[in-house]
Order: sequence, then structure tokens, then C-alpha cells
Amino acid sequence: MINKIVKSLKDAVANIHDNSTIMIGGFGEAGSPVELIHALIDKGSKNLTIISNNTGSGHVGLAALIENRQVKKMICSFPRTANSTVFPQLYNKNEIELELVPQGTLAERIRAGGAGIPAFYTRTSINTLLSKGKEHKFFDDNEYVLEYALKADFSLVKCNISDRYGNLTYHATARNFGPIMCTAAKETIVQSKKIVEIGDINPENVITPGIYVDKVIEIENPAHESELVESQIRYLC
Amino acid sequence: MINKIVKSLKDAVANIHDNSTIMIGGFGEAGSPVELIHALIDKGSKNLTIISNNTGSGHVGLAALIENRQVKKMICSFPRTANSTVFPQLYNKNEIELELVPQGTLAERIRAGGAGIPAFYTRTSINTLLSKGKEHKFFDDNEYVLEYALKADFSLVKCNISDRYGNLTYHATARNFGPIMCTAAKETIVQSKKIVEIGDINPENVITPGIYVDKVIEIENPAHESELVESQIRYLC
Amino acid sequence: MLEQVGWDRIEMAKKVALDIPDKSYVNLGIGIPELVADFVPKDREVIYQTENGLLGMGRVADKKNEDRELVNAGKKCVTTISGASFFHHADSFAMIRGGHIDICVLGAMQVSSNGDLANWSTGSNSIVPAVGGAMDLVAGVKKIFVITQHNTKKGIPKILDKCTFPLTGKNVVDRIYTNLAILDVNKEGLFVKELADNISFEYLKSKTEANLFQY
Amino acid sequence: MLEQVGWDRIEMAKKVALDIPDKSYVNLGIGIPELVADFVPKDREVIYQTENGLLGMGRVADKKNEDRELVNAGKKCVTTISGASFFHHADSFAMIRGGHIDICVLGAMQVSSNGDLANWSTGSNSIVPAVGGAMDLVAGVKKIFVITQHNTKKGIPKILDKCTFPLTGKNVVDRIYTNLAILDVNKEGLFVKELADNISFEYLKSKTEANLFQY
Repeated sequence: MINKIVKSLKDAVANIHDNSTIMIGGFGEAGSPVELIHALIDKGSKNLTIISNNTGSGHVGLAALIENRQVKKMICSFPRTANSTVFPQLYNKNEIELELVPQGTLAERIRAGGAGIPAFYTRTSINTLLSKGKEHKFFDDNEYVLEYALKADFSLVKCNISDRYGNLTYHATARNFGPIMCTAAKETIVQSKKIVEIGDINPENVITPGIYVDKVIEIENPAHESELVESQIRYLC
Repeated sequence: MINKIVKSLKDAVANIHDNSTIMIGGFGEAGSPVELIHALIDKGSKNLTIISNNTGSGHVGLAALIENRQVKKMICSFPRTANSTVFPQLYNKNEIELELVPQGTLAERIRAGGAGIPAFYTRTSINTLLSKGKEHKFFDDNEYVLEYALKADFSLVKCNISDRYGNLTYHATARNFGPIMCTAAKETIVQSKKIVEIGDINPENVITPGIYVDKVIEIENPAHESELVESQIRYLC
Repeated sequence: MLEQVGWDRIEMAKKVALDIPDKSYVNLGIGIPELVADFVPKDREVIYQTENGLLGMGRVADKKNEDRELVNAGKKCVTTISGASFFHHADSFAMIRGGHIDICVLGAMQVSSNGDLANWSTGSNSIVPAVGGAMDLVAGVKKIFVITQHNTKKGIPKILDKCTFPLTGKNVVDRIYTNLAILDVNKEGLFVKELADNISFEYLKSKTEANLFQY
Repeated sequence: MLEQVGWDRIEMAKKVALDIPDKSYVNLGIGIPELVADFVPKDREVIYQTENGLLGMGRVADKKNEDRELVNAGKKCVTTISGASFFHHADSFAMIRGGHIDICVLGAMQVSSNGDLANWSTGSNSIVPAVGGAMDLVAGVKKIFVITQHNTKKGIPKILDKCTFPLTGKNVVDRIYTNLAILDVNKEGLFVKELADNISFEYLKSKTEANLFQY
């Protein structure tokens, strides 16, 4: 029987190992899988490469993972946001690497990783520092840059509703990077606000088909990152 | 006010001109916009390049458009299906051109056309006749072929439910090429089984956001291509 | 009709079915491969993808309940299982090309000893070429099983040292199920995994235009 | 705070708003651009896209009705209009990159006379670089409007013959709205479309490090 539901956060992140590349969903706190990130902090895996749009805020979630010195390198589009101090401090001390990628290129590289497209051309970043040294090519008199697929060992994603097959739906703009990150990792780990019976999600409305998901854990009342930040909570192991 | 609803099939296809490139949705009859195709036959535009997975069956829909000698060239993955005689006959007489494209490459080229990706690499068709003469490149010791985006002047698409903004949902496997073709044409023309008020489609369940759609016409009881074929109906101007 | 030698279509489909593990995601090609789903042991939960945009394909629809817009890749009316999902063609082939499907079962015109597959064209100019999703499937799916008669109706071998028809993919087939045998495509060549009832290795060799090895 | 010269932020936003035609699909950048939506004439139906996956963004949410998972690109809690739709990030940037958005309104650090835009980095090593979706927007959206103070707080011109900061895009800006003027970026250079109240062409020139033309 196909049953992707796991019972504990510890089980959810059990396979994550040192030196992994991990995609983490979310745009700011919307869609950020805070409980899974905290489970990864508890586990303590080191030397990680994290692919995520931002770098977290305050001292919880992704920011806490970075503060706990588990992250070697960030691949992201916008490493500073409100209340984001952990990453900038380490970055300015040269203690963490950064690969800065335009947001749309980041999203398309992740999609490509999941779709078996090793590389594609885009107009984004032409004539800027971010396309320097990359392969350029003209199509119909316009210049484009070759961008490569991103893949990961693991993806950590937050969804709204799921079933034992791993079918997922999302809530509002928390969808953001979730669906594409699910497709681009060897193991996709999802926290879901609610798990329902198979058949309860209309096949027309499934956003992530179960084939892309390996583990689902129900987190009924996930923490709101911004509330944790406002309460000045520090999540550190 | 944004109102993409048009009142007649004639209005729907009014802008289509000779020498157009037109994407036509459908996988066999599922999703085939039969009424829009018949309106295009009535209009009589000539020298068309059609991008569609198949070439129609019997003497209705896409097959009738071809039989009416309006089509110069087909770009498709599978030009022969059950009851498909019109295209093969013209093809064997060298009276119609064919660009044969693997189905997944066809879909991805259309998506690329809508997504501002001029070209991408794929493993599909490597070491076959269909990648001959195309640019090849190695990534991680595997060979890939460069495939180019497809765009169109018009797309004809069938959907299930729509609103005046052009938001669309589809029914079952009639979805197929519809969503990507909507994105890749200068003018996207949609026939919808039902038109509802804006707000009636849950934003979580919209498959084609209205931005991609230019015209919507309600066709409450579309013809079933297979029934027309079985009845040996010929739709010719 | 020729006399049936070795396994019939049903027996071939059953052999494939037994090799599909529990929890697999499987794409079944048009024709004999469609029979496979019927014979997968009931204690295995297998999910079928059809490349026209459905994961969780169920059985063929009853005549009474046919929905012309719910079809499989062979354009037959099908049903969905609980837990199915629909998606568009680019997403469907992203699933295929991206290596997410475990097994694809395809028919063949020819298969070579290094796993080359020819199943889309005889190279003849008199037939309209049609490729469908075959090249995408062999390029993207983790394991490719071929199910085919060992020889054409005229008795010509389909298992060859080198395909003469245009290829669908090079070095892509993992296992071949014919009416005469099950053959593994290994680096060293074709290995006989199982012989059909009353078929000898010598007989198999006489019907094959490729070197065959025994484990 | 410097004394306001010419238009204030609200007046600038109003000027942009009047140039947004009925039925436009518009992406508004973070900061002053967010103000624009409030001033689009009520008889125009304009649809706002936010690159984090929403077409049909409504107004900022009331404190009471905030949903932390319904945010705009600036991570402010927003609402949806009737007829909105959600989609994932790759689909959102396909919409942007594919040329489907009519207008994008962005802030700027510097704009050059040929429409180069610098709005993501000063080139200084002491600040963490962050680009977000700016490079995708300028590469993909049909028309790019920039809204910015004409000079920095220290009085340094932001409208230049050539940007000194790293570029976001080359030759991408169509029109510039500042506190002093509205400037069209034409092939021949910057043309003054409108001067702010009580601002002379000579004064504008004195605050600008690029050639200016009058229609």
C-alpha cells in the first residue's frame, strides 16, 4: 500500500545527511515549512546547501538553521528582508556563501530540474553582472543567457491539504515555490495542515500530484514565523 | 470593463487571417474546439500553419479544415489516428507539409513559447532522426538537443468553465494542450461549455488565468467529434 | 493466423505484471501493454500515468459511462481511481522527462542487443510518420520494458544485433518480454531470464538475430 | 527631511496611475509603486499581478483580516479581487518573462538616458546583494515605468547619462516619473513629457546628469 504519511517530524527528516542540497519552500514566511526546518535543526545535519527565495527572519526557521551554522551556501534571490540579520552578518564575515539568482530564473531553474531540462535560455539578467561569464546566444536578434537546472537531495515544503498518495493543495500565495520544489528533489518532505482520505481532493484541483512526494507529516497548527519573530523567540539547538 | 465574452463564432474568429500560425487544442477529440474550427472553415482563411497533436478524424473539425485545403503545414506528434484519412492522403501526394515533433517536446516548445524561453535542451529524440541536424550539447556526460520555442498568431482552445476575465477550468483529460496553448499565442480564442460570473471560480482552482485569454464564446453543447465521424458527417464550406 | 508458439498475449502481459513492484508509477503504452494492468497482483498498489494528463488512471470505462474527454494515450475512454490528478501536457511530460515514472511498458518493431528500440517508423516513405510520446518516454522513464512478439507475422526476427528501422531511442530498453522468452538487456548483451513453456534455448536462438547469453 | 520640491509621492503615484489604461495587467514594485493602485480612475478595470503567484491582487488587508499566507511581493498582507487566480512561482515568472504583463512600475536607484535601470545594488561590498524579481520584470514586461525621486537625499542626480551602479537591465525603461518631471525614454534620448508645478526646464536640467529634450 502506498502510504507516505509519517508520524513524527524526526521520521520526516530522518534521511537528511550532511552535505545535502536542500530546497526549502516559502516566500518570506508564506509557505515556509517552519516545523520541518526546526526538525532539521534538531537533527543537526551540517554543511548544507540551501535553495530558498529568502534567508529567513529573526532567529527561527531558516534564519535559525543558518545561525546554527548548518548552512554552507545559500542559493536565493533576495537574502535580506525585514528582520533578516543572521544571514547578512555571516555573509559580511565571509562565513557563508551566496549564489544570487534572479527570482524568475531561480523558479525556472528549479522547474527545469524537475522536468528533465538540463538548461534553458532566458533574457533575464542580460547585460548585468548576474549573467557575466555565462554562455550567451542570440535568437531572433535578441541576446539570451544559458541557465542550468537546479536539483536537490531533499525538498522541504508546506502545503494545505494532502492525502496518503502525497497529492497536495496549497493555500493562497503560500503555493509559491512548493509545487516546483516537490518535483526537483530526490526526496520530497511535506508538512500539511490537514491530511484527508484519498479521493477527497478533486482530481481537477490537485496542484502537486502524489508522484512527486515522498513523505507527508500533518502539522495542524503550524507556527507563524512572524509571530515567533515578534515574540523574539530563538529556536536553537 | 474587461469583458472577453463574444456573442458569435464569427466574432470569435474574426481576426484570423491568411498565413496565420494557429495552435489548436485537443488530444484526439478530447479538448478539440470543434465549433471554433468549423467557424474557421466558414471564414476560409488559407495557407495556415497548424500546431496540434493530431490531424483530426473523419471529415469534421481539424480533418475538415485540412480537407478544405486551408492548411499548408502541420506541426504535430501523431498525424495518424483512427479514422484519420484526410491528412495521410494529402501528405502522400506531397500536398501538405509535416513537422513531426515528439509529443513532450511539442508540449515543452509551446510552454517555452508562452514563458519567454527561446530554447531549451532535452534528452528526447537523441540518437534519432528527429534530432538530426539540430544543435547538440553535453551536460554531465549526457547528450541533449536544443529545441526552440513555438509561438502562434492564434490559439483555439476548448475549456469547461470560464468567466468574463477569461479565467478557465477544464474537464478531465480535455485539459491536455489547452493551458499551454493559451499562453503561446498573440490572440487566444476559447470556447467554453459554461460562462459564470467572476468570483464563481475559486482562485485556487483556476487553471488558465484570464491574462492569457482574449475571447471566450459559450458553446453549451459542443459536438462530439467521434459522434460526427460515426454519423459520417462532412463539414465543408 | 499463425499457430501460437510459446506464451500468448495474456501470458506475456502476466509476466510483465509480475515484474511491476508494489508502489510503482507506471506508464503503459498502446496495444498489448494496456493488458498489463489487469494482471498486477491485487496486493500491490500501482499508479498508472497516461501521458495525456492523468495520474491515477483506472480501468477502461463501461460503454454506458464513457466520457469522451476522459481518455488514455490510446484515446480509449477510461476511468480514474480515488486519488487521481489531472494536469496539462507540459506538466505531464515534465513528469516523464524528469525521471519520475518508474516503469514504462512499450511495444516494439525492433529491439537490439544493446537496448536500442525502434517502434515508430519503418523508414518507409509510404506511411505517414507518427511518433507520439514514445521518444519522450524512453528518454525519461527509469525502466523501459518492451512487450512484443518475438518475430513478425512473416517470421522475421524483431530481436536483432542492430535495428534496421529508425530508432526511438538508443540503449534504452531494460527488459524484453516476447512470446518465446524474457530477455534482460545487460551491458554484455541479451541474457535469457526465462524461457516460455516448451521453448528451448536453441529454438530461441534460431528465432533471434542477436547473440543470446544464459545466466 | 528635505523640503519637498515639485510633486510629492502621492502626486507622483497619481501621475503614473493616469497613464495606466483600462484593462491593463500591471505589476507594481515594492515601495512608492504600491501607492499607484489607489489612484487609477475608478472607471478603469486594471488587474494587478504580484510575482509571488497571484493575478487579481486587491487592496492591502485590514489588520483584522490579515492572512500571513496571502501576501504581495513586498510581503504585505493583501486581499484578492473577484476573478483572481493563484499559481506557482515558475508559472508566475512564465507570465512575466513571456511578455504577458502590460506595465510594471518599479523604483530606481539610477536610470540612464537610454533607459538602463539600476535598482538592485550599489556595487558596494558592505551590503548583501539582493535582486528579487527585478531583472525578470524588466526583461519580460511590455512597458517599464520607473517612479523615483529625481535626486538622492544628498541631492545627487539619479537620472544620468550612464548608470554607475550595476544594471538591472539595459535599455528597458519606457518612462520615468520623478518629483520634478515625467520623462519619456525615446531612441533619441530623454524627452520631457510634463514638468511638475513650478519646475522650469532649466531647473530640471540643473538637477539631471543627462541630456534632456523638449517635445
